[in-house]
Amino acid sequence: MIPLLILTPLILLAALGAVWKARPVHAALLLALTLALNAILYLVLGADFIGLIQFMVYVGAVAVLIVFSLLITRPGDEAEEIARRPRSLVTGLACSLPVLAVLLFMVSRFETAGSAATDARSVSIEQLGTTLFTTHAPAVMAVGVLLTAVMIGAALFAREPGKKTPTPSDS
Amino acid sequence: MVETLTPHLPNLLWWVPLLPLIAGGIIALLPDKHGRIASKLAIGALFVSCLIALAALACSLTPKEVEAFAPVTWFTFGDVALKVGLLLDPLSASMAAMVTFVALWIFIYSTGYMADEKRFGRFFGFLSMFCGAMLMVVLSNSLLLLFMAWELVGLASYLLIGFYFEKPSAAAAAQKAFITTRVGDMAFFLGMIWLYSQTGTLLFYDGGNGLLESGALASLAGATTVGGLSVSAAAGLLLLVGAMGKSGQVPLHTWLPDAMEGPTPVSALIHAATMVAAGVFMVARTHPIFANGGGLTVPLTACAWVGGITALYAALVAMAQTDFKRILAYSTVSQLGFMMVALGTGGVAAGMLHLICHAFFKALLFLSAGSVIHGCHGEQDIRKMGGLSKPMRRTFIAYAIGMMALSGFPFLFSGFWSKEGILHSAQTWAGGYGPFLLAASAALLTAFYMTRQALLVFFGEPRKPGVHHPHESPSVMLIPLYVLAAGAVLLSLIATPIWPWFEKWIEGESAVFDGGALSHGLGLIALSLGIVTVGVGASWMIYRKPSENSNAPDPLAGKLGPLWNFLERAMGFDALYEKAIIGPLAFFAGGVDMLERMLFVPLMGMAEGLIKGFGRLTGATDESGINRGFNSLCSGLKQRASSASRSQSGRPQAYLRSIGLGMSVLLILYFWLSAR
Amino acid sequence: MSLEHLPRLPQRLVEMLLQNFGAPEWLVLIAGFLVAASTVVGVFAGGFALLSLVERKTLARAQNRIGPNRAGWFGILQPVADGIKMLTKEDIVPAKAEKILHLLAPIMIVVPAILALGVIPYGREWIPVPLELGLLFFFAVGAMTEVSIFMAGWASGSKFPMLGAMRAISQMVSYELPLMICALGVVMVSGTLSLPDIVDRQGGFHLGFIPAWNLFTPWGLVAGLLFYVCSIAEANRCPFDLPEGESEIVAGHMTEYSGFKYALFFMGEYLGLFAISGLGITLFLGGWQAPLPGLDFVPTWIWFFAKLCTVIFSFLWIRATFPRVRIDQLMRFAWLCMIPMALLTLPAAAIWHFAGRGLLSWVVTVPLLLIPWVIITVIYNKRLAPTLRTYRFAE
Amino acid sequence: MTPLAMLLTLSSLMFTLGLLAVLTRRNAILVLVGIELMLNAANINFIGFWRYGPTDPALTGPMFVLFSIAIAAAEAAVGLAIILMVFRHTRSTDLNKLDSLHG
Repeated sequence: MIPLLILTPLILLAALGAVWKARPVHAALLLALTLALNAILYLVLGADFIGLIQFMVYVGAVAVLIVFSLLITRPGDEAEEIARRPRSLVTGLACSLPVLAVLLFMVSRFETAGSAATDARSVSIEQLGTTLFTTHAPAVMAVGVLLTAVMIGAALFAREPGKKTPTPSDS
Repeated sequence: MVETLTPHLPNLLWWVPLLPLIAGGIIALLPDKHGRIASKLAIGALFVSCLIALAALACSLTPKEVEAFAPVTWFTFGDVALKVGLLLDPLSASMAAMVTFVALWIFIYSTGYMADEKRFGRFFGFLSMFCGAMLMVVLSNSLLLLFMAWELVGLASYLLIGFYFEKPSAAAAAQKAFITTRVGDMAFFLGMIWLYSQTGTLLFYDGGNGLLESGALASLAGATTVGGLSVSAAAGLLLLVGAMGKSGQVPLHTWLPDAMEGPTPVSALIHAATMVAAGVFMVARTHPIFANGGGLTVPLTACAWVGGITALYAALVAMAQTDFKRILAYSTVSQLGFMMVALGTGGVAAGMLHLICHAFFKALLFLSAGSVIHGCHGEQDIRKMGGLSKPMRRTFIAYAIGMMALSGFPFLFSGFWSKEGILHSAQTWAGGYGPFLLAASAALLTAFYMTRQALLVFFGEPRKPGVHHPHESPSVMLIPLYVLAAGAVLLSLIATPIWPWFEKWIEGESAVFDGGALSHGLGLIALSLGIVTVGVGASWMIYRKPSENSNAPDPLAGKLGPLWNFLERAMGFDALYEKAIIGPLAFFAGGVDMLERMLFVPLMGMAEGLIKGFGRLTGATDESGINRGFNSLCSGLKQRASSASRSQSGRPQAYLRSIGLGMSVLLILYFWLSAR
Repeated sequence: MSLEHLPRLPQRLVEMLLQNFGAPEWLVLIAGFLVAASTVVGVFAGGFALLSLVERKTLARAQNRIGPNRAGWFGILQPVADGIKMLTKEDIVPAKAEKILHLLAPIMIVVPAILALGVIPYGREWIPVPLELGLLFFFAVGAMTEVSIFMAGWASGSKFPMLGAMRAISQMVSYELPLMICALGVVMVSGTLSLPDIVDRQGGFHLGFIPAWNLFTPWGLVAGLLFYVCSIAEANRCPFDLPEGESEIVAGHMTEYSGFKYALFFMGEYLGLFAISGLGITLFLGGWQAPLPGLDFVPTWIWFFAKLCTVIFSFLWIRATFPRVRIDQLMRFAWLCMIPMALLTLPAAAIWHFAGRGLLSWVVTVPLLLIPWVIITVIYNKRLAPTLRTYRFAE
Repeated sequence: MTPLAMLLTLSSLMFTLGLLAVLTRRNAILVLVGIELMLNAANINFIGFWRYGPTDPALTGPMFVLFSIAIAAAEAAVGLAIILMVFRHTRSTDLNKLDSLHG
């Protein structure tokens, strides 16, 4: 419970920063921080494997990817972003606050229904692997196909249109 | 060999339809530039399935029980399992062998005929699919599977007829074929559903539980429906309508002559082996339903009469046509009528014999027509040909064999014997002489118009010298011609009354050589001879000396006057449909259109549009008024629309926000309401 | 207490001391952990100091120079002198820099390296943190390095650091993939993600004298070689030291750093080198296992460090020998040669695992790996090899 | 407040923050950041229910998160590739400028 009490505000602060920071790179780095804290949260909750995977994939890959795209696209000045903020914030809050209200309402309802097993629980890698390749084997295959397709698709997208891959003699 | 093969047949037989279908699928994935590979693939697949079909034929030669392979449960809903399977009996074995054999030679011919075609590979893909679907029709042991394959045949025919889709006429012909057969298919579908609801099965043979076996037939005959018809008769009629659509019987025949807009090998395939044969085959396959109850059943009577009328009608129309392929197309309609007469009056055997013989010589005729057209650089008008027998001697010989087989030249040619068989069964039919007379006169006319065509195309002097330099076709196109010609001649061996092997085999008996059988039908043979002689002779008298001028009217045109024009326009069926069906439809559509405008315009607050709408009501023919009204309606709409479309900002987040707001409102509303 | 337990001595001492003074249990535990961690950090910080000297000496020998020889005997005090110089230098932060990130970046480069060092088993008795998911942990913290390099490059607010960071990230991402795939083969055969267990599985000897290390299997040989190449690239060392190629982009992401922060970068890099070499030794070279039978009397951690020294020395040798590659050659090499070969080791490892480790596996896996290897080599040499560059205006 | 309720609250807040980013950020890449936040908020729920809910031998919670991570990685790769392509065409990743579909 104590680690949760420490982690929760940290995660929320980092997430708020990721949403609020006007400078895109800051937002992306704060996202990485949020995700890393999330990974720690998973570790605390006993899902070691998931936590480490989360760290590897999100911090090591997704966040780096986002940062990298930011570097390539070089987003413009944040002054305009800040200037436009009040207006967009009104509509944004108008949409998201009711969602939050509904979610919190449901959470409170859920709690009155009440169910809490508090025994420590952890998942061993062996158990996870066995389940993954028996119960969820079709899903694993589907994800494999998906990832292959994504790899090919992303490579196709990212290729300069109408241009061959450069050969050394081109340069 | 037969003994060793038989146990493997259930597995092998699936490959007969599947191989061409798979080949078609693979070709569909090939880029167009690999046309040569596609053609080799298609021919190879069909060759293998031809071998299997011939092996199956060999296995089914010994008379035995019907062999049904229904091993596959397709799907299950509730506790009802829908099974599909294949069937091997003399009927399907002979059809499968014929289809694969004839189609194989048509494929080979196509490699020569379509050599310059840009979409060469695609063509073979379609052909393969066409053939595979037809084979599925032939071998299916389930009415449902048959129907599915039947629709696939329809689709493939649509694609092939519209193969030159840049040509508006081809595109129109393809649509026409598709829509016209759809009318028949609807009836077929209804009949199928009715049969299923009555018997609970769609398998033909299923160890006593099948649709065509005594139990189901008895229940079909027992139930009656409107007008005292038994269900089997009613369902049979519906199936007959389906077959009429597919096999081009009056009045659903109009698509068939137009279908020759496709490349010539396609016409050959449609007219000979696959498409139109499907209808006749379906009637033959479900013949027990038609004949259910014994005696002179309603569907059989209908079948005979429809066939007879079609035969005579098409023969009459064919007399007055000038397009090489169109004449052949109408002759196909006419011959299909013969088959229907045979099925209606005599039974499966006579009809199937004619179907198979016809497949050979009609494929032959179409392919030689293709060869002639190919040689004349695309010219199709027989009035502009003439004298081709010299430059295209080899094509001419092949054509002559096919033409003589079709006109029923005595003794040597299969067409004579099969037609004779039909006339025989029509003559002895208990339901009257009507179909017999119709068929006999159609036979006479057949001889007449085929002679006319032959004379105009191959004899006399070239009527447009200097324009064409007719040349002989390459041997890849000629060899199929001769193979089919040999078939057209040799088939007569198994079809004579002396040794009616084929008919007995289909009926499950063994044939005996009976020289005396000839004498029983001697009168009829004499009649056939007379018919052919009169037909050919009359044609010879009239067309012996064709006019030098290619634009001169036909010699008969003067004598027949307006009747000739009537025939030339195919008795106005197309025009009739134009007026009777399309006209009202267009009128109705116009009405709907008008209604919409009348409702729409006031809604948009366009007083001007309202006035124009009234103006359109009063002066419906005023073209300019309509146009202007429409334009102003459009511009008014555009103004309103552009102001309305300003809300469509094109920004994803704006949309997201609206969605979010809407969701929020809904949620709040929901909670508010549920809280109350 | 034998020599085997020597590295744990400080920890034991502190624990005993605290227990004597009646400290609570949790304090003893935490203090023990802290001391164990500082042992590792201390050892490798010393190793870093030593390596910086050895590297310079080795390079000097290779280049026919003498190398540092002023501070102390044969220059042995050179690292100390360097350290004092770095610590006393002015810490310059560029005006356009992001101050906080600029400060955080060097720290965040050292932290994951130390964390990674914590899970490696150095000896039979010397395993700082025996994690069940050690290998995964190693890669997970390794993933952080990229973010910190990016932070360094971006926070400097300058052109060369940015370019260097981009190069470094693309290089590390590209080579991380074959690195992990090679490690996966070991995981498949060992059936565990725990590094001590992986070392245990490599105990024993074939034919009485060939150690049963993963390197001495067909797939392990290929995977080990690929791992070796990848680890050079991951550690940003020559010939893959493009991110800091001083002839092109000054010093890459470290350009705008000076003083102690610069030293931290160096430290992070060398610690990373130790960590990745240690992982390679654990995965393929049998960890702390002795190379020959009958050498068990030597403490196991000595074997580990002997192997570590050998591997590190090979890195130095390579640095002295090979010229730097170009960035496009580097990337192409990763995606067209390394990844396909690395992927092939997976089926080979699977066959090895399931078909037993007898003759059959050899017959199947050797061609499975050898033939693609030859094909890729031939193709690479024919079509993709770096060609002579011609400069139009250079004559 | 039970730990589970706390996790659920955390995930609700994080989801809302992600939604806010999606709705208000102008840079397409930062919209993607918001989407990642929302995905992670959902993942927290899965882990929370697995940890504090009834025992589940199929490990649905962690499994779902595992697949969700895999799919998130795929989504990020494709999403960023698309954004880069858009950027190559329009030299901008500003969503407000990408309104060529406007009425």
